Amino acid sequence: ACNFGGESTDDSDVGSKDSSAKSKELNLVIPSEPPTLNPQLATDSTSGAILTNVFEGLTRLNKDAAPENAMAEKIEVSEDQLTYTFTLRDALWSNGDPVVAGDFVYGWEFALNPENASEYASQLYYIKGAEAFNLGEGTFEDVAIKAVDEKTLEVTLENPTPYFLELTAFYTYMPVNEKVATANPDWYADAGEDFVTNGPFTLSDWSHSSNIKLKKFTEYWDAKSVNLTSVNMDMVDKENTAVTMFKAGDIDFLGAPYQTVALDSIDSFKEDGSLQIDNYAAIYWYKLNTEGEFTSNANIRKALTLAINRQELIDNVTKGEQQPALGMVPAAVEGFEDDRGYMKDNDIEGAKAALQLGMDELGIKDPSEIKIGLSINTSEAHAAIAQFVQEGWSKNLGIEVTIDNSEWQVYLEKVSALDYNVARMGWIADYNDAYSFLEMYSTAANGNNDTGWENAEYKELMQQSLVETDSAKRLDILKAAEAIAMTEFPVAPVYYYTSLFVKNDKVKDMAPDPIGNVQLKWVDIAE
Amino acid sequence: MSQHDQKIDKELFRIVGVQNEEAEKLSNKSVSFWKEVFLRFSQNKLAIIGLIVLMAVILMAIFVPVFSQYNYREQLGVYNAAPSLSHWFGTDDLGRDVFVRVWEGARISLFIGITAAVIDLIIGVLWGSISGLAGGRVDNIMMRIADVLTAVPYLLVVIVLLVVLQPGLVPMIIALSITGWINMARIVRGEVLSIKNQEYVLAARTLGANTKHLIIRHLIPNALGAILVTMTLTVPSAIFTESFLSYLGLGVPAPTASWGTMASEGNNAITNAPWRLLFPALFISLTIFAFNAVGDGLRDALDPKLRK
Amino acid sequence: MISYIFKRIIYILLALFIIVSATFFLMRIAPGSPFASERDFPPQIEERLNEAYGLNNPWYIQYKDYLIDTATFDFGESMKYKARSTNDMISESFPVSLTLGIEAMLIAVGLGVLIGVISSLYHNRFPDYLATTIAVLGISVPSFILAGLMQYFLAFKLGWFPISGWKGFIYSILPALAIAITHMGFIAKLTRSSMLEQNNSDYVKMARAKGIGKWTIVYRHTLRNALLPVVTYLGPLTAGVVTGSFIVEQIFAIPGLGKHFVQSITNRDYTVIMGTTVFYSIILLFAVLIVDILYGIIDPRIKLKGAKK
Amino acid sequence: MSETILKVKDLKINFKTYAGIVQAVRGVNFELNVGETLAIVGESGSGKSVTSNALMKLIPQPPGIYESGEILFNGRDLIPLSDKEMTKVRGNDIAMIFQDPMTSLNPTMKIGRQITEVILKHKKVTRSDAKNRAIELLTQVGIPMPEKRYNQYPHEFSGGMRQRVVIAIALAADPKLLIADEPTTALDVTIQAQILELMKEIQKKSNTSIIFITHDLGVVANIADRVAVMYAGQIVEYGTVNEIFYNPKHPYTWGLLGSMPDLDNKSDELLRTIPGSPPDLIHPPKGDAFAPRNEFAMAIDYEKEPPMFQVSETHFAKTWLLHPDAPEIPIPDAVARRIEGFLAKEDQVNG
Amino acid sequence: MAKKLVEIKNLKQYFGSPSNPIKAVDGISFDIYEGETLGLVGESGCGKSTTGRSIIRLYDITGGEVLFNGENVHDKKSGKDLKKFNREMQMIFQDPYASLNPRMTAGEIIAEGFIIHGLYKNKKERQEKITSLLEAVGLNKEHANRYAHEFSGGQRQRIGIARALSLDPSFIIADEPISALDVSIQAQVVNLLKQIQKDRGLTYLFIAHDLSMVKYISDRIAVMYSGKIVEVGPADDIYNSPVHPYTKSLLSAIPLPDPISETKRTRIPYTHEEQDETASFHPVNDKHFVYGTEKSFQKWMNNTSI
Ligand SMILES: Nc1ncnc2c1ncn2[C@@H]1O[C@H](COP(=O)(O)OP(=O)(O)OP(=O)(O)O)[C@@H](O)[C@H]1O
Ligand SMILES: Nc1ncnc2c1ncn2[C@@H]1O[C@H](COP(=O)(O)OP(=O)(O)OP(=O)(O)O)[C@@H](O)[C@H]1O
Ligand SMILES: [Mg+2]
Ligand SMILES: [Mg+2]
Repeated sequence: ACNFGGESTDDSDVGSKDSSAKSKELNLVIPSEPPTLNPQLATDSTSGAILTNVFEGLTRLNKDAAPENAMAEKIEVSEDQLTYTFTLRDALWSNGDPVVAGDFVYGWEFALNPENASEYASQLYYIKGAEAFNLGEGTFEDVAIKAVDEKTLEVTLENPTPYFLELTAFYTYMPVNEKVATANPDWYADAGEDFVTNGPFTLSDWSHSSNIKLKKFTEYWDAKSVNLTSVNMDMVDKENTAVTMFKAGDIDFLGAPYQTVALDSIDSFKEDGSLQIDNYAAIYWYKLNTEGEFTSNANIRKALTLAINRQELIDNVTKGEQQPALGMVPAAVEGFEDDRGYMKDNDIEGAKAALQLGMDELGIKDPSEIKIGLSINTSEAHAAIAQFVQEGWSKNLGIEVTIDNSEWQVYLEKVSALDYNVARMGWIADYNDAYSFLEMYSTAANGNNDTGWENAEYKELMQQSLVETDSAKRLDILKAAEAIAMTEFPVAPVYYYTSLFVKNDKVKDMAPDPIGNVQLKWVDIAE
Repeated sequence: MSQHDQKIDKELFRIVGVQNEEAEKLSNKSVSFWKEVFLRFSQNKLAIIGLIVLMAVILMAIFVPVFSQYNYREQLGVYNAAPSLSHWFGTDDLGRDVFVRVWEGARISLFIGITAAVIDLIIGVLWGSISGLAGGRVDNIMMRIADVLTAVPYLLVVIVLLVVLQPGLVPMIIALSITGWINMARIVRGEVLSIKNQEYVLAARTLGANTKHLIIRHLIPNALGAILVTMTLTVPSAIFTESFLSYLGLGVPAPTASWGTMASEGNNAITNAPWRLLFPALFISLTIFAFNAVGDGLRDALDPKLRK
Repeated sequence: MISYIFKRIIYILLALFIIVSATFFLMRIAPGSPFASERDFPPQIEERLNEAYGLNNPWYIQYKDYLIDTATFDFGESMKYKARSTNDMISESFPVSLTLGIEAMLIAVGLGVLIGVISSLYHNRFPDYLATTIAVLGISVPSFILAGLMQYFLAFKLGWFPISGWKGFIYSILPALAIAITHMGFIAKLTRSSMLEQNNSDYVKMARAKGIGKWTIVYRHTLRNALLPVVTYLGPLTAGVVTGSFIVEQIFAIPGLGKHFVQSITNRDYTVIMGTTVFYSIILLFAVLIVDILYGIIDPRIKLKGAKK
Repeated sequence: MSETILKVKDLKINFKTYAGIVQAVRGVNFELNVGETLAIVGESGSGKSVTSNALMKLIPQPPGIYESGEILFNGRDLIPLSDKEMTKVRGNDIAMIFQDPMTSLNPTMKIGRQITEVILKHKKVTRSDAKNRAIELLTQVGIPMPEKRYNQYPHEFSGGMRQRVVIAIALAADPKLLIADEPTTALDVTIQAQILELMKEIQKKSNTSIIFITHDLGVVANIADRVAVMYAGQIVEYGTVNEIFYNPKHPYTWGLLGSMPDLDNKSDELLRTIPGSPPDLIHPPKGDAFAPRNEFAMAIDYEKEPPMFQVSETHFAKTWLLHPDAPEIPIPDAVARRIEGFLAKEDQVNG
Repeated sequence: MAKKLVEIKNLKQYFGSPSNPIKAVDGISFDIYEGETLGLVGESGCGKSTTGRSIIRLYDITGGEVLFNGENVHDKKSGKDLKKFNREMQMIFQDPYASLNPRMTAGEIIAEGFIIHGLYKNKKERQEKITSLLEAVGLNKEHANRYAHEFSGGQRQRIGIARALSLDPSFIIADEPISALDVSIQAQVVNLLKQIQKDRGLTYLFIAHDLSMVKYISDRIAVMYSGKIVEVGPADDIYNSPVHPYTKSLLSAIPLPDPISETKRTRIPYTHEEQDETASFHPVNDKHFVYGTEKSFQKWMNNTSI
């Protein structure tokens, strides 16, 4: 054998046994090579899981996903909730440079500059002038981001955005060391001198497709809160392998975004009591094509939505103690903890009634004439859920359901072309707010709508929610919108996700927050 | 070199000459070609076991789904139950009876395996025999085409195929046949190269036989042994490729499942419900084993070299 | 000889051209795009992305670009992994797959030939049955199942091997075995039948008549001749094995090339698709060429024919 | 009287096949003296090759079975020897030349190595000694430029030269007995003549005993001292070459002699033939195996196997026609005429 | 004088690359007369089989022409013409094992020509024809359903002959039809060939290296050496008074079943003398020709006693 890439062992690894008092190493797996570690270009949770630990934005979400000041020492919000003034603390980049307001401006401009074609630039659209600039209709001068001085950053928003400080913790909002990045535009391609970060950890090693190592950044402003000395992340594609590694003690934590607890292993983790379950602001739903042959009928859509035995599905198939989704906004979202009473789970009577109505409207005699295609992208879990739902629909409603699975890319194309009847999708909030779950249905043209559904009233309510500054009122507006959607059913909610994870008992303070982030900053390993 | 001296009836020493009326009697009388093949085959224990297994699997695939008290898609509410008297092979994650699903899956896997093998056979044999028979430039070009086909990314081809066709058995078979025949073509070509200079082929040519006649009457029958063995290898590879193609959405839609898909799903359940892996995998292996044994047995039985 | 190789290389270039063309057009027909994601982004941005990667050029310009890329062996940056060049991705992962592949080939060929030889020497006797059964079993157990079982039992339950990763020789044993077993079965069967054929030949009888022992005959006489058909099989096989096996790499979390073949396609990462395809094609076509040349070395009779060509 | 080197007693070899047990050799007895050549003739399938392979224990087991018999080589029975012990006999004491020079050399091994292999195996010599010996052997069998040829592969040799190489290999360890199984059948007449001359020359030099198998009576006449005629797994006539050719007793031998055209044959008369085809050795016929093809068959031939009748001290034949009670059957005309012709030619020359 | 059935004019058949050809047949010319048997002898590899196969179009010839009944065989292009020609000219092969398809019954083998030419579509008629052919070669109709491997070598060769006869050809090329057969069987086949020739008025090109058989069966003999015909003439002339040294050498090498004369026989070795372009056929008498330059011919004639 001549080439085993990972053989280069770090000095810190050697003899770590006896010096374990000092070195605390956490072993994790991530499902794949992160597509990019440029905060402004990243779009996926794997990249995000690393970025949030090596970079730091103006704010950082705490264990409850509430924003705390991070790079910003002080934040002033104007009366109209449109202007934010951030005063930066004295923090250093990993190369010793001070973090300045210009680094934020640089990063944000980078994201918005159409030249860079950042796919997540829309995360910055809340800032005044950002959307126009990004879409090539304005200039950066018109974007309301200003470095007042080295330590002061001033941002003006388009609308009052109650969750803006959550957004500033998101990776697209993270700063980039301007000096380094302008000198080497490919600074983010590899770990090394140019990969300059300001977060609790530095990227000490990145062997592509194989492994990533983080090291505690000793000059981090809050270094005393950081307990881990290093984090080792192997890239393990296969869920089952990750489970085996966890069971063998090779890794200390398993659960998104550090791979997921495989469906088939849930039982055994439940049995030995190690499975932990947290709320998660995310939903699994079936989109219903409002332009489909049968699904164009709202009553049929209603029948389909009602005739899902969510609780049994959760208990036996998904098994993660998810909550039956009887609305569009997960219970993990503030203000939506309680059921809004739009429907009952597994309401077969209601479903049959709706079906009959729908059939009358369509002039159909026999339910078996209704042929529904249930589209999924290929995955064992989606297939299991789809088969469960399929069986329920055909048994209870007597309609004919076929499952149509396709490869991911093909699937995306099908769904956005409305080439389906029923299609599964998931939605995870980038920020813990109901708007994230409702916004996409405001117009049929919205790229994330994919159902062809549109409702003037709904649209109006969404507009209102944007400008409403009173949070209680705003909540009501959003609930009213949700209620409209839940009478016309552009989607059939299935369940609200939970975060499932297992961890080594020695690992302390490691758990996903409601939007699925796992902050390594506070994690500790007990002796 | 001893000299016996016994009393022998003098009467016996009368010349009777060639007594056998039929001078042109055949030496070994009874054994016809196919009978000999059969005899030789039936002496091969491994092959016979293979044949029995194969027949059993086919019969089970035909009858179990018909007579079983469960339906392959019926969700019985007992999830991931271990094998028991009521569910011989246990149940799966959706509470379906694995026993009936295995045999339902056998129908698909066997159908796909055998159909793909037959199509590969037809294309491969034609391609290989034409290439081998034509020789020279034609041969070279045909073989290079095969090389090129193996190098073009298969996955991409299948995805494109999916654009054109609806998922189901037909596109699955087409996808399997795109490159499946190449191996067969290579083998047949090799055989043809050695057969085509045999004197009986020359004899047919002097009788005025055209290419078609040569291929059908001479080349294929004599390459049969090699063809059969290759075919028995095509079946398993088609069964495996099928599970991969199902993953891309090309195969039969759920809840119908082939052995391949059941096994690859079961592979993840190895710790919590091992029977979901064990039974499909067992029957895949058993069937492939049987195909191999039967193929080898047939090859040996057909091999003219082993005969005299 | 030189002119023969030269001629073959011309063929290889021609084949590459066809492969690149076919792959290019397939990529264009296949639905999806490297930038498609669950979360939509504005069409203007997509436009920009397409522009940045030359995807909104007319097809013949793109086609020309790929041909030039192929000619210069520079496939550009991956569309999925930002700022990563296709060439880097290949050159980082290929050594891993190569190491694993060579190890697997050694196991497959070594064991396969050994099993084949034993079963031919004891034709129709117990060792033959045993060896044949092992070979057929090797063929009948799908490698993904085998890999899963080995990982679970040998690595996890018994702890003899690490579960996954690529950090030293011990890490390579299980994946190499998983790759090797099926091929081992084939090689064993192939070796057996060609050894049997050789054993029936006159020169083996002659060697026996010389008083040479059984095993000496094998390694001195028959094996070399019997390996000819095996070598033909090995050419394309080696090309396939050293460029990685997706499933085994996935199960054992090995940073090999195999996954790029599959993932570049599922990601519609056009540059990487083209890069890996060309890379694989070159290895495959040269493997076939090397086999042909090797044939001439193993079998001196072929040389004449080659020269005559 | 020279000493006997090989004595074969009641050798019976069977093969187990799918169709049944083939009784390939059914009780063969003969002796061979030092420096003598025994030719075994007989048609295809009569057991010539099986007999000769049996002498070296080269019959594959299974399917072959040594049913009974003894092979006494210099007084030692070879049959009970293990394969390992046999390797010391093979190539060293007994050497063999096979029929087809095109296939009996390993195509991928240099000629030189194929020769030295035997020498190194059986003689305690160095590699260079072996090489010198090999080159000497190549010279001896008449291959020009042996040093160059030493490093060539079989395909670079013509058929005749290959057969010479095979002979060189056979002679490499100075065997006492050389078994040649149809060594010239695949060669054309000119080369056949050369090979025969070569073998005789070698025999004269080193006093080797030779068993020469052929179905060409011309070749037998050329090389043999003694002849065994085989039919259906048995020796049916055995004698000196002159006895067999000028005084054949067995009707099968008559048939053989009669079916050859001689160069004086009138071309408008048909050749004498032996009608029918050889018997099935799985179910050998009762009585005399040749009876169904024998125009002089007697009733007893269909009943009882004939014993070996002694014609002269050296001449034996296995036919009931030699029984005192049997009718006097003259040698068939055509054969008789031919023999007369030969003898007359002799007389002419002598006279 | 009988009519010329086949005329071979300067036939050339090269193999391999044009730059370095193997001249298997290198410009030979001879005629075959209707009803005769022409024997073709020569050492192994001298091009006998190639000659036969070139005549019957198994190879595309390199040069020269083959006239059959005055028509150029290799010119024929249309399928119909070809088939007509196939029915006139047939071949018997050397190896009775390799020349019969092991997967076919004797009946199928014989009927193969009927299928190809669409003859005797009526099943009964075809059966009768097969039976009559089998009987013509001394087999009977029960043999029709047997597979090749069930027959002995001689019987197989007879099936090969029946196949060659199936289309009622007028000319048969027999490429060493007996050299793979047993002594006792050779005679059967040779007798059969002679018999059929007599019955059907066939013309043979009989290829062999066994001079004694050739002498027996042939009216005329052509001796070939290294792609060229070196001597051609009536069988007796060639045998009794050979002129070319190669012919002499060949004759001297034939072993006779006569031990006494064998002990005295001396082989005449042959060393090839390259003939230059002036070489041509020189008549020894009106039927006997020798190929060589004028000078060599004179020399050879002086060494020959006629
Ligand atoms: N391995 C074998 N298995 C079965 N039968 C065999 C085997 N070897 C030889 N025989 C049978 O033994 C008989 C004698 O064969 P043998 O080869 O000795 O004949 P032969 O006289 O040498 O013929 P030939 O002139 O063709 O060489 C034949 O009937 C043959 O079929
Ligand atoms: N298809 C071919 N390709 C190349 N060379 C060939 C081919 N066929 C024959 N030859 C060569 O042509 C020469 C004449 O061969 P041919 O078979 O005609 O000889 P022959 O006189 O029939 O010999 P034999 O008595 O052995 O049958 C030989 O040197 C042979 O190697
Ligand atoms: Mg023999
Ligand atoms: Mg020939």
